[in-house]
Amino acid sequence: MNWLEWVTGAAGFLLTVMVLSYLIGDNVFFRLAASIFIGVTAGYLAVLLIRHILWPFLIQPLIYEPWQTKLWLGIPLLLIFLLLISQFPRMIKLGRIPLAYLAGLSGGIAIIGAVFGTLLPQSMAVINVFDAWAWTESSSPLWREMLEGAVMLVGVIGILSYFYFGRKRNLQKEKQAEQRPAIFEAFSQVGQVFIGITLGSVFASLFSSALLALIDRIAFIGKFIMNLFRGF
Amino acid sequence: MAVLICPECGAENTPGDEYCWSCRRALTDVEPVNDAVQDEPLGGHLDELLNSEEDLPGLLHALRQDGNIDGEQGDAEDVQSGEFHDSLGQASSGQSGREEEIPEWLRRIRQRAKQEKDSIGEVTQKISAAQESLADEKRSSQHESYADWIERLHQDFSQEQVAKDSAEGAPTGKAGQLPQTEDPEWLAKILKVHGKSVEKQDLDSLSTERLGGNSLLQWLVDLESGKEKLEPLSEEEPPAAKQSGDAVGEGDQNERTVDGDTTQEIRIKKGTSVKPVLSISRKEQLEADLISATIVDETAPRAMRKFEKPGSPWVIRAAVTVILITALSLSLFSGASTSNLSGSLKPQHRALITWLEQLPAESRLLLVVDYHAGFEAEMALIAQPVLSKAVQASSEFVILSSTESGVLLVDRLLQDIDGFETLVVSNAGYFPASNFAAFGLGAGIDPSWRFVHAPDAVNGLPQGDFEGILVLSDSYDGAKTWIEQLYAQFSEVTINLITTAQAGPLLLPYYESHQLGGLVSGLSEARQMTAYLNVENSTSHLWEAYRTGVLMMIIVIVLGLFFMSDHEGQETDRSKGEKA
Amino acid sequence: MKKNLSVAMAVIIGVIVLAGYFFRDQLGPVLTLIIDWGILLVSVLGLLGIGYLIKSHITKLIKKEKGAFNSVVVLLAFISVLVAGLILSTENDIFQKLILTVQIPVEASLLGVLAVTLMITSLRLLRTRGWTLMSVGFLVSAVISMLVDVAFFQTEPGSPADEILKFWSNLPLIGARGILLGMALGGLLVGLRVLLTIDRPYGED
Amino acid sequence: MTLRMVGWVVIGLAAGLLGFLTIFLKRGRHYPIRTHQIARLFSSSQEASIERGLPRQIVLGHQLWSYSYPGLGLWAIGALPVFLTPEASADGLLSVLTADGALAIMARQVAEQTYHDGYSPFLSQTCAQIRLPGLTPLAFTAGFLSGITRQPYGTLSLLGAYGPESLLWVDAVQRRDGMAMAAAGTLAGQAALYAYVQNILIGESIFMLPNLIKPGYSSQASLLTEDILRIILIASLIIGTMLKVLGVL
Repeated sequence: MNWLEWVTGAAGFLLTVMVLSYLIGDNVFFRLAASIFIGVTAGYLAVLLIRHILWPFLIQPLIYEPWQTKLWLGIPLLLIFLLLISQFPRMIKLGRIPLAYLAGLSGGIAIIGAVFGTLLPQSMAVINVFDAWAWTESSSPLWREMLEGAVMLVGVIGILSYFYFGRKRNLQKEKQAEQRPAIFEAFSQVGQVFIGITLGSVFASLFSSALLALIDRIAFIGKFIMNLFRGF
Repeated sequence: MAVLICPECGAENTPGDEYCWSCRRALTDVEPVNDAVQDEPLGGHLDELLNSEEDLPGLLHALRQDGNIDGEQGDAEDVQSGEFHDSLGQASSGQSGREEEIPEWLRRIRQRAKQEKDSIGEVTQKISAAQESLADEKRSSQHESYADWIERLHQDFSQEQVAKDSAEGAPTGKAGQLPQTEDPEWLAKILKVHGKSVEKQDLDSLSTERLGGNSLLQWLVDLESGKEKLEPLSEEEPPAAKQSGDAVGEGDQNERTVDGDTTQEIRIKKGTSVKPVLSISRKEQLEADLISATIVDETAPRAMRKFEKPGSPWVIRAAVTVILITALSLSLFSGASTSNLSGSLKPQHRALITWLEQLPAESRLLLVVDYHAGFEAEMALIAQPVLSKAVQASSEFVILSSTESGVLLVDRLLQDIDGFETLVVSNAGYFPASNFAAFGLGAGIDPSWRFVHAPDAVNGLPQGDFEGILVLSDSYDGAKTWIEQLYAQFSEVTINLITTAQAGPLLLPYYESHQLGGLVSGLSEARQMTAYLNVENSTSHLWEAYRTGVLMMIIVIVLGLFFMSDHEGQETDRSKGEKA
Repeated sequence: MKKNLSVAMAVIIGVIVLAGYFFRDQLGPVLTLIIDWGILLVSVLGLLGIGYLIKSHITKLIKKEKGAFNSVVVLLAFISVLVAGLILSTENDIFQKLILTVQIPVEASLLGVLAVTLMITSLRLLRTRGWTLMSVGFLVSAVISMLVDVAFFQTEPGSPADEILKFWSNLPLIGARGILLGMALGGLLVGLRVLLTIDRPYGED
Repeated sequence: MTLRMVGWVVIGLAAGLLGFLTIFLKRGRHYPIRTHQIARLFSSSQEASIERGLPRQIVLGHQLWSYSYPGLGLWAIGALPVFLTPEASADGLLSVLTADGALAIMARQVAEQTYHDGYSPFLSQTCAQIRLPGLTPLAFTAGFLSGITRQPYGTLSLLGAYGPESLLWVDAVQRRDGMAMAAAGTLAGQAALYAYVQNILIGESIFMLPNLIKPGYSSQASLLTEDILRIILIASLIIGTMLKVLGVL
């Protein structure tokens, strides 16, 4: 193990023990490790933004590109200038124009992303489960394909009903103010089960990844201690 | 001395201040208030006391009820009492010689009473004036009798009256005599109440023996301090009494009084209290509500909800931590043998293996790195078998990263694979997932759509033909983003996905809809891949510990079913929530 | 005047993005330009965000608030990595080792702490949620997924057990699809509220 | 009619419905929304925290733009004014946290504007503070856990796109007698918090939150629009599957 590996190994060991000490309780060591991590990550991100985006796509064109290209960068430079001077308390209102640009852009992207990125593809995926031609081609028995399709449709409709916002009309009891109209309330019971199943499955896979990280850290500590003893 | 009174918070500021020292309000539009005290002879205010049309019984009634003086009376007084206050205010704000004895709080109340036109201000101001005058009188001379006082009053009054009449051209009586003026009705009433019946005509021949050497002001103060009792005036029956008959319950009242009837005696049973029905005007009700709203009873139990301590008790937390780490350590370092691998390869695994086996020599692959440093260990376990096969058949890797340390992580990952040295690795740049992916970089934007001379601001997706794309991701969101982006841009190229367990369960449909060539996620699937690719078995020593951890979690969930399922958490909060 | 300018800016940019996706061939270049400028703006905002982080630690240091020592550590780490990164570049080996030596242990350990917290959380599930259809579904699904993950069930291909397991592995997807469809509807409305100036998340009231 | 045309019809229909219903509900009409206990528990906790002078924090998530959850970051910024009431931000103990620079700067503008609506700048200079504990999800977690003091905590409100690491924030808050309220988050974030946080809104229910806390005609209009689009979506799924089975689609 050369000296660089030894140093990085020792640093990793110390940081691992300091962060895992949070399981005992919030302590000074954990805060120290967290501070080092925050500083390093912020510094590295700043380097990435400068080297990979701002330098090649904003500063370099301003220096080396012809004036026509510089002209195209006029508007972004103005927006960036407004953004920077809006950091002074007295000029805060100037920051609204670049942020309005960003909000409009985000709004447009949200609409396009919602409709063309999720709404249509997911709807078509539900409908395509009922592809009779594909059923005949599939290796699984027909009853299972039809069952899967029916369960998919009922499940999706149940979940959409679970999220229904409108309230049940003409309430008898105050408790009913949390209920949906009758038909949506019925379907939402089905939807609840499917939401629970999805969240449970994601919870299990989440635990798997986190568990593997914990096992890796324990293995690393064990290996380092053994190397330490082997070293003397 | 003039002062600036801040209209916002009432604080006094020295003239010339731009802002109030207390609440920083601008004082530019505030007029300085003259706080100067003029010397006035002591007697001056006393004749004004007598002279004012003040209805003293009204004051007494107010003292008794400790409430408001009736609205209509109050208005009548406001005008009159205005000057009255000023004079008293000046007098009570202290003769020049006594300013320092009068406490600060009293001077501030009087100052405020001059500003505030509410009933409380008036009463406060009159009581304090009465007390002040009494104190002055005691200090100035002990032996002066009441008669000398009245005598001096008359002389002052006549001089002033003569001066006023000459100004108005009115007929004046003989010098030194009180012009026949209508004597104040209030004085007659007080004297009657005081048990001394005095005929109106004899008012001038008032003498001290009939008043029994007892001064009016002394009586006023005693009344206020409760030593004197005020007997109700006989002819003025309090209106409330008439109505009380109605207010009393049926059982207690023998005969019901009807308007226009002769008055009937109402026998009231012992112990029944006749509840006086207060006739309160709307304005008074609003003021009373305002006062009760502002004075909040600090001691009342507050409706704040003490949250039940939802965090698990420290003991359970420590127990779970110690047991889990001990179990994992034991299974890691005990060198337990790996159970033989069985179970069938899933279709998506088989497709990935087939793709690796059919990779042409010298192929060019695109590697998309979308995982963070925390998942480095898991990704190494899952991706190593696949990459070791891919490296053998490839000549160039183009790396594109969408997480900060993506490029660093994949360099570290490839260094552990033999044959990596011969590989050409080029870095296609950093694509912050949220920036680029959100723009549908690949989904329908043609890279050629660009104005002439317009500079790039985006790393365009690397061009050229690839034999395959490998996406290494640690979350469902990142994987979904890159699958849809790359499928739109490179629909003819096979896209394979290597993800951590966390991303796995929801990505299967992309394989079934043929957007994905192959998919492997999580340690258990990686073990099966390793076995079939017969790559050096790097997952075995972790597998036992992983199984132990997962089985412990299942046990904990089942324990939670039985021991922790008393669901008072939600009920208590709801019941408390109802109360709050 | 400034208020209408920013409202108008938001509406115009939003409409251009929608039009750019609709009339791709005619407005493609305009769309690309607007997106490029947006990326530059977001990158500058990222740098400003780093500025906020550093400024808060400097303020903590100047005011000598509690935890000022940690702020010193953050500032030292930040400056050293920034200078090293700008001088050595990100491809440098030593620079890469410096970054990964800190990031991997801390992030992996935080995930390890998350694993223990997830285990404690699963103890409290019923106490928090009570016996509802959703919590029962959650529990059953979590237990079965873990058992399948550790190959507890060994099934022969094509056997009924295998078919049931395949059917079961599709169920989480139904829930995900329903949730994503719902969130897409919400996302659509959020975007429209900005374009119709109902919401003005740029500081206008 | 291609899928793209269907998409534009949906966008046009949604825009028209939203515009019309906003005007329709503005004239005093009311669309009854179902209640949820989260609003009552949140406001009682908020009051208790303000009275006891406990810190209150709002997390806006990690991403302004998210491909998988379009509009989630924008929604968090749009919902922020509901939480920044003058009373809540006057004592200087309310702070807004995020890991994204764009979200931070937009939050600052919104906080400054909502604050000036309620208070004159002369009275008090403090409004909600904007802070970035860290710039990646796990760096944000490290910054949050080391930034939280050992004193009792008030209320933590989670909005926007955040991952499963949010479980560590909530655990730290609840150990200090604080109350956490979670809306939104990625699927993994919601799965992690579901078992631990009592006041959680799953999936699309998050869009009810602004109306639950501060009812208004404009939020009711978008909830009504969403319900109408939902019914149309359910109907089209049923019709689509029938046509698919018959081989028409």
